[in-house]
Amino acid sequence: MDYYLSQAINGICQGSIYALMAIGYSVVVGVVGLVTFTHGEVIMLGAFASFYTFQLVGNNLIIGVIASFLASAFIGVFVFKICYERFFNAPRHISLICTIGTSMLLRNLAQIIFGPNNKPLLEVVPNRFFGQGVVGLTLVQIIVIATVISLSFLLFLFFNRTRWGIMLRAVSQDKTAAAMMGINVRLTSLLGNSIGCGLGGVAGMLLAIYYQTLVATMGGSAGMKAFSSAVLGGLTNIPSAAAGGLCLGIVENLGITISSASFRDIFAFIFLLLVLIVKPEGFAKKTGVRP
Amino acid sequence: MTIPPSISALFQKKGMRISLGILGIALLALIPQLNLKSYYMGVLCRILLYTILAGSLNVINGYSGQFNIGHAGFFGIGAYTSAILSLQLKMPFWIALPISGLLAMIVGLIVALPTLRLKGIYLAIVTLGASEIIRLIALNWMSLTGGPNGLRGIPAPVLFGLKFSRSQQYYYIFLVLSLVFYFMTRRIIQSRIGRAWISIREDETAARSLGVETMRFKAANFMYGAFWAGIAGGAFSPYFKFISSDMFSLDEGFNILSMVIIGGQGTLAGPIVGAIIVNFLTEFLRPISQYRLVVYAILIIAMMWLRPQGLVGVSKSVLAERRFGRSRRVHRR
Amino acid sequence: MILEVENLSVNYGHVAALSGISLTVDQGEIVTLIGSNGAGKTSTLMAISGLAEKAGGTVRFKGKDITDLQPHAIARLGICHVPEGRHIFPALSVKENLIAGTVREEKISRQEIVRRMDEVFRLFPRLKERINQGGGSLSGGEQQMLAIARGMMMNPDLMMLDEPSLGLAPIIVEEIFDLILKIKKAGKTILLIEQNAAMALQVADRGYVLVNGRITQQGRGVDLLHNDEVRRAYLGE
Amino acid sequence: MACILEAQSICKYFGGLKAVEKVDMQIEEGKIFGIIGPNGAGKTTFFNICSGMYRPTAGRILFEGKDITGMPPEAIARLGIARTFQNIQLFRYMTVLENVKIGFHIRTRSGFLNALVRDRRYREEERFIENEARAVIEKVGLSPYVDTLASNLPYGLQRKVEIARALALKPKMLLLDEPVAGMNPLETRELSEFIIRLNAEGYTIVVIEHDMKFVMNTCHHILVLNFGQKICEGNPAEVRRNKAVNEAYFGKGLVVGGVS
Amino acid sequence: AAPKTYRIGVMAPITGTNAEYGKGFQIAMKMAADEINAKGDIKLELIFKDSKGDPKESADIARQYADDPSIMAILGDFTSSCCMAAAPIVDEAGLVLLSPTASNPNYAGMSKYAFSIMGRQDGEAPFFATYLLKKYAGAKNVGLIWVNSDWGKSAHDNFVAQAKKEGLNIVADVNYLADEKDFSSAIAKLRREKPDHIVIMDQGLVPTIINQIAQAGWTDVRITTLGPGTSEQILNLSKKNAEGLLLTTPFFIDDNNRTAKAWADRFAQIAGFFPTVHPACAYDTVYLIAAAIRNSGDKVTRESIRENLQNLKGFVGLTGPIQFNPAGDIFRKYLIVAVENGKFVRKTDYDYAK
Ligand SMILES: Nc1ncnc2c1ncn2[C@@H]1O[C@H](COP(=O)(O)OP(=O)(O)OP(=O)(O)O)[C@@H](O)[C@H]1O
Ligand SMILES: Nc1ncnc2c1ncn2[C@@H]1O[C@H](COP(=O)(O)OP(=O)(O)OP(=O)(O)O)[C@@H](O)[C@H]1O
Ligand SMILES: [Mg+2]
Ligand SMILES: [Mg+2]
Repeated sequence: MDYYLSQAINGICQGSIYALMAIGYSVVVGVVGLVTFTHGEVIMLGAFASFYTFQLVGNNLIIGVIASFLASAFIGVFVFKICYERFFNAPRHISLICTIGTSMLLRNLAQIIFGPNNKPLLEVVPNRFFGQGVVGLTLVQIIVIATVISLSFLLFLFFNRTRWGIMLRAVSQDKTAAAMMGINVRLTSLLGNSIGCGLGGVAGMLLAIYYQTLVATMGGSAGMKAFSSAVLGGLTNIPSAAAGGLCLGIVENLGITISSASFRDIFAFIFLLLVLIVKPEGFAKKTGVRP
Repeated sequence: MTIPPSISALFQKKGMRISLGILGIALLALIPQLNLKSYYMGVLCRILLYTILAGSLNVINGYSGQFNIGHAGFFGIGAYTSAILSLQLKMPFWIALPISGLLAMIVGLIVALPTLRLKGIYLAIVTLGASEIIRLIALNWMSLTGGPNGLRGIPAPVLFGLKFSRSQQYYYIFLVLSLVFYFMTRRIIQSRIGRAWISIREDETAARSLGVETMRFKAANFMYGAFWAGIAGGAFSPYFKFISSDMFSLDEGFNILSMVIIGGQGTLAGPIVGAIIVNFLTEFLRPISQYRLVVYAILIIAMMWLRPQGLVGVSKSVLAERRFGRSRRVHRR
Repeated sequence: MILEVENLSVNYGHVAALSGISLTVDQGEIVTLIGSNGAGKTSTLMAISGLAEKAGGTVRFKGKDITDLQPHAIARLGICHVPEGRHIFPALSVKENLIAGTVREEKISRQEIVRRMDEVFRLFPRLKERINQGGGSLSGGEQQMLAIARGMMMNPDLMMLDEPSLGLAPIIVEEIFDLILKIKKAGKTILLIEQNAAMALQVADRGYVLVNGRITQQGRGVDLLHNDEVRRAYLGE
Repeated sequence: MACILEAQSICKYFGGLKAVEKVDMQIEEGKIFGIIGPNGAGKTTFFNICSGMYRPTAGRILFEGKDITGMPPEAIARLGIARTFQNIQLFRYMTVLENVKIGFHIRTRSGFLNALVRDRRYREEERFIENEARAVIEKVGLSPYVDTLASNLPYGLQRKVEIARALALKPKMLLLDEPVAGMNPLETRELSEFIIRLNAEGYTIVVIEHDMKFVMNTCHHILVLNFGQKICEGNPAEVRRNKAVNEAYFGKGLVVGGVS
Repeated sequence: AAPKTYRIGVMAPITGTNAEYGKGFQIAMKMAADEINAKGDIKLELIFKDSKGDPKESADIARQYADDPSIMAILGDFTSSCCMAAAPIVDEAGLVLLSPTASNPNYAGMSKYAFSIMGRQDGEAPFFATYLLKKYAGAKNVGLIWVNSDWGKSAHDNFVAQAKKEGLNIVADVNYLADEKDFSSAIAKLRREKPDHIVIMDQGLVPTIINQIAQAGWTDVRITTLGPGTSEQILNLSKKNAEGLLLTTPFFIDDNNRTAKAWADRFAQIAGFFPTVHPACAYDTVYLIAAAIRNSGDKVTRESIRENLQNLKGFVGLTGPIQFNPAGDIFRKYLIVAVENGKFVRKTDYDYAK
């Protein structure tokens, strides 16, 4: 029994990491209205920003958060200029290819600049263990889970209860109409994209702290998990995306429990497929569509 | 890229078109007689291979407007099928090849059936997942696929005692296959079936209201694309003689996708141009070693900036605004 | 004069949609543009609100040159454009769509938003019933109501309405025209496009007739209404 | 006269919203049938049910006596019901001719093999499509625009392309959703005449419209919906006299104005 | 007379996920070539081409080298799949392909021109089972966690076969894919079966797994690893979590082994990170080719290089003695090493197995 409980906890912890990455992803898609393949690299750069910050000023979590947020938000501006701004009125596959290109660009530049090897990120958060025997959580895990819950709650309020949030969502749905309402479309979506990327950066930092290591190529699988989780959540709905990440983590770990870790992604994708067959647009309730 | 009217007029005459086509094919067939180095022949073979891969992806993404980004999976199915058939059952290549295509087609159907209701990015992620699942199965099914060790020693095709082993010889197999692909696809695109695919791309609701069985045609479209990816894979493994699951990764899928889009989605010539350009870039940039992918990425982005419609002019509809927010109801009135 | 348009031209590729039209709208006036399909009415509004590229000419609003301003900057000056094709935010609820109409004013109190919303709901009770429904799932006419309502939420000085009665039931159309008169009474200005030229000319102070991107006639609403040529061409008589 | 389409207490709910509630109706073959009602009354939803876009929450739809409830749109189109959309849904980046050609999909059947070898059937069918498509275009008066991109056409002509495309199916019944919205009175009158002409050729036609002048002049029989329910049915004169309809729909009668 | 120059083609993943190793190849091989050229009897010119870790590209590069008559031999590639894609081509062209790291047991046998010096796992894994676990550590119940790659698979299979012979009790056996990040589930699975020793079979991910075992608060188990050798990465990335780790290695850099230590320091200076076993092998391949060229005498041909490589005797490289078996692989000798006080400490000698 303890064993299954501990596996469930493992699933929840990993799911929270996915959720964290998916939140930023959802913000980006929800504001820009275009799908991105650069989010993994944004996450990776956030991790590196915090890594160098910790080296410079010591292991200060708050400063790390600020640094990774700012660095990734800045990258967000870059991504916006390259991949989105020009292509708002173009079919979406064009900006999609641009994001694939940008991801390749950032990953390889990072590899050249930061070096291709793994870097350690140890003891930023003390390895304290709460619980008994196999059933329990470490401090990092608690921090991650708390961040996910509070972020999805706050962002949900922000996007659904404030005029700013409505503005950001409006921009992604109809840029012409948004302009007619007096919304500065470029600036707003730039800002929204940067916020989403900044959140991705923070996720990157926590990811690196959680696994105690970072490397320039970590973005690939991170981005894919963020993407899958966000799709599960209907892409633009933040709490649903977080739930999507959580489910994915739990399903994967359950799958590993009954078979082998090599099958992790098989379980993930089959679960995704099953959900999409039943609900073609993910968990989120879809609004505003009719034939 | 604009063709002078006098030349394009030449192409309009049917007789002229046919004779130019025959001339072109003859020239292509003569290339191996130039005694090019096997390296150049290797690059040519690769370009021809990708012509089929990009072309078949284009049938799916460019003509029916579905969004497949996991084409590498079908490629892998074909490659493993022909490898396994020829290694374990000693089946001749010429029988194994069509079976590779058919199997990829069946898998295409299995992927397509439950996902026909999905659109856009939701379909994309399912194809991506399917591609990964296929790769992971190849990686884990030790007894059949050799697991992580891959399959080696795949025998070269033999026809009337002639062995197609070196790239100079294998070139002809790839050439014939890509020509067959091109002409078949051309005819189908111009037919009632092609029209139905295009109508689905343009407006699925309207197509249904006109009696187009969108589910059937989308499935058929997916299967057709998968079939040719399988054929490409089936021809690939005896050429390469060794295959392993990491050859059919997601990056390979993205690679094929970028050929289609760089060349120009929704045109027959686009994927050909895309395959040439991308493979050429890969080779051309190799000397700058660690900066290679940086420059490659910049070039891809630059191409999207300068010619978002792809290098070959695209039918306008592919450029139609089809944004994520799908605001069908708020079109012009 | 609240709006002055001088020599405005608009091209789409090689097609000239507008070739040098000039018109003026006075404070507190209702002005209507009439013309057959493709005459360039919509293009005029799009050019004024900065959504269509101008090939030439100038536009002044309250004396300020707005020719080269961005669309959002123009909207912020107090021009509201209720567009052809509605342009509802499909995944925002009715309420959110309405709130989106207020974002041009940075400092607006919650009470004021509620007050305007009540006003709008009095006019279109239908929308109140649908308040939490996604904009995109409304019926055609409901969407049209929402587009107008959202425009009203902007509380603009100049309201440009592009075929506001499109797809609306007769009883609602009447209310729209009542509304137009009411807005005018409140001292606001309206630039109106209507297919139903008879109705439009009845409420309008002045009207312009557009043919192939050129203004061919102008005058008081009632005068145009009784003009034989106009009657033949646009009233179907 | 034979009844071509019959609705038996059709209901359609969206969550708690009753968009269509227990509607019964019978459409007679060879008539022009009008559906009117306030905005959001459920008219388009009813069309969507008839054409298979929606599955009704309850009730049955019979077409020529055959139960077509819940059939997919493409199957219903095959049976002979064609429709146009309230929001024009053309293949916007195809020419008028290409648009209409797709309308012939169900009247032809060549498949992969025919296309590959271009056999006789294929060639004959292609010729048939080409000729017929041009004939249909001619009939709606779009001949000058065969090779124009649909999205470049003025609005009124786009409506006609949609009608032409629907006619290509050679349907037994034609559903038109607000065909004259956005047209001026002159164009409205032309379209009305065109519809009457089509009807004379034997098409059964159902129209939804808010333009009363058009409805009263064109339709033989009118059904009025409000809040998803049928409130009145009858010929134009009867409907105009009905008090409930006047209150819910016509208002003071300003707009109905010059009905003649 | 001036020394003759020989051109050697190198293919390595200089970009892509394996760039870390490609870069290590580049640096180590260049170091070796510079040393040889400084001696002056022969001159080697290395040509580097990036394969990105993509077998299709490796094949093209091999073809390019094969076409160029001035290329005498090929060094590389990093992964087995890349090498195996190139093997048929070098076989046809009669050109040596010497891989520092290809560990797929099938690779070297694909052609008489294909060589590898990684040391096959049918050598190390049985040694590990018998000497490290059984004899040295006295293990009874072992848990296995291994990477599902060609290398990991063959290490695992060879290990399991030997462990059965030795009567070791394998209580848990889990594998994962090379890009895995989160091992918590796999660790929980191992932990449930209460092994006294766990064997991690991987190269790059060993530190991550060690850290996650520590993070799970699992302390009553001895960790051993097969694969990474005395990689500094383990000490850097795992710090005190690595204390007590046991492993086998064919070569060992400590203060007693001056040349190796000096080499590692020099490498770290250039690369910015400490070498693993892979660059050390890459370094040795250059010396191997040089030796084969020297042994060819006056007439150096592609074929003579192959023959002299195959028959090379008494060669001792950085990574220990190297001699090819008929297939073109080598059998190596191994040491047992432990981590104590943040350092690798040699626990046994090469002749321990005797
Ligand atoms: N995006 C466009 N691209 C090309 N031509 C266009 C475009 N938009 C409008 N046009 C053309 O410009 C001309 C003017 O169009 P506009 O929409 O302004 O007319 P309108 O008077 O509003 O007509 P309607 O009654 O249909 O609304 C028409 O000929 C139209 O076909
Ligand atoms: N998919 C949907 N989800 C939720 N509500 C819907 C959906 N489709 C329609 N409705 C609602 O059902 C009601 C009927 O809509 P319908 O489109 O049938 O109206 P209509 O009679 O055609 O009106 P109009 O004259 O304005 O076009 C409307 O109130 C609409 O908001
Ligand atoms: Mg207009
Ligand atoms: Mg309607």
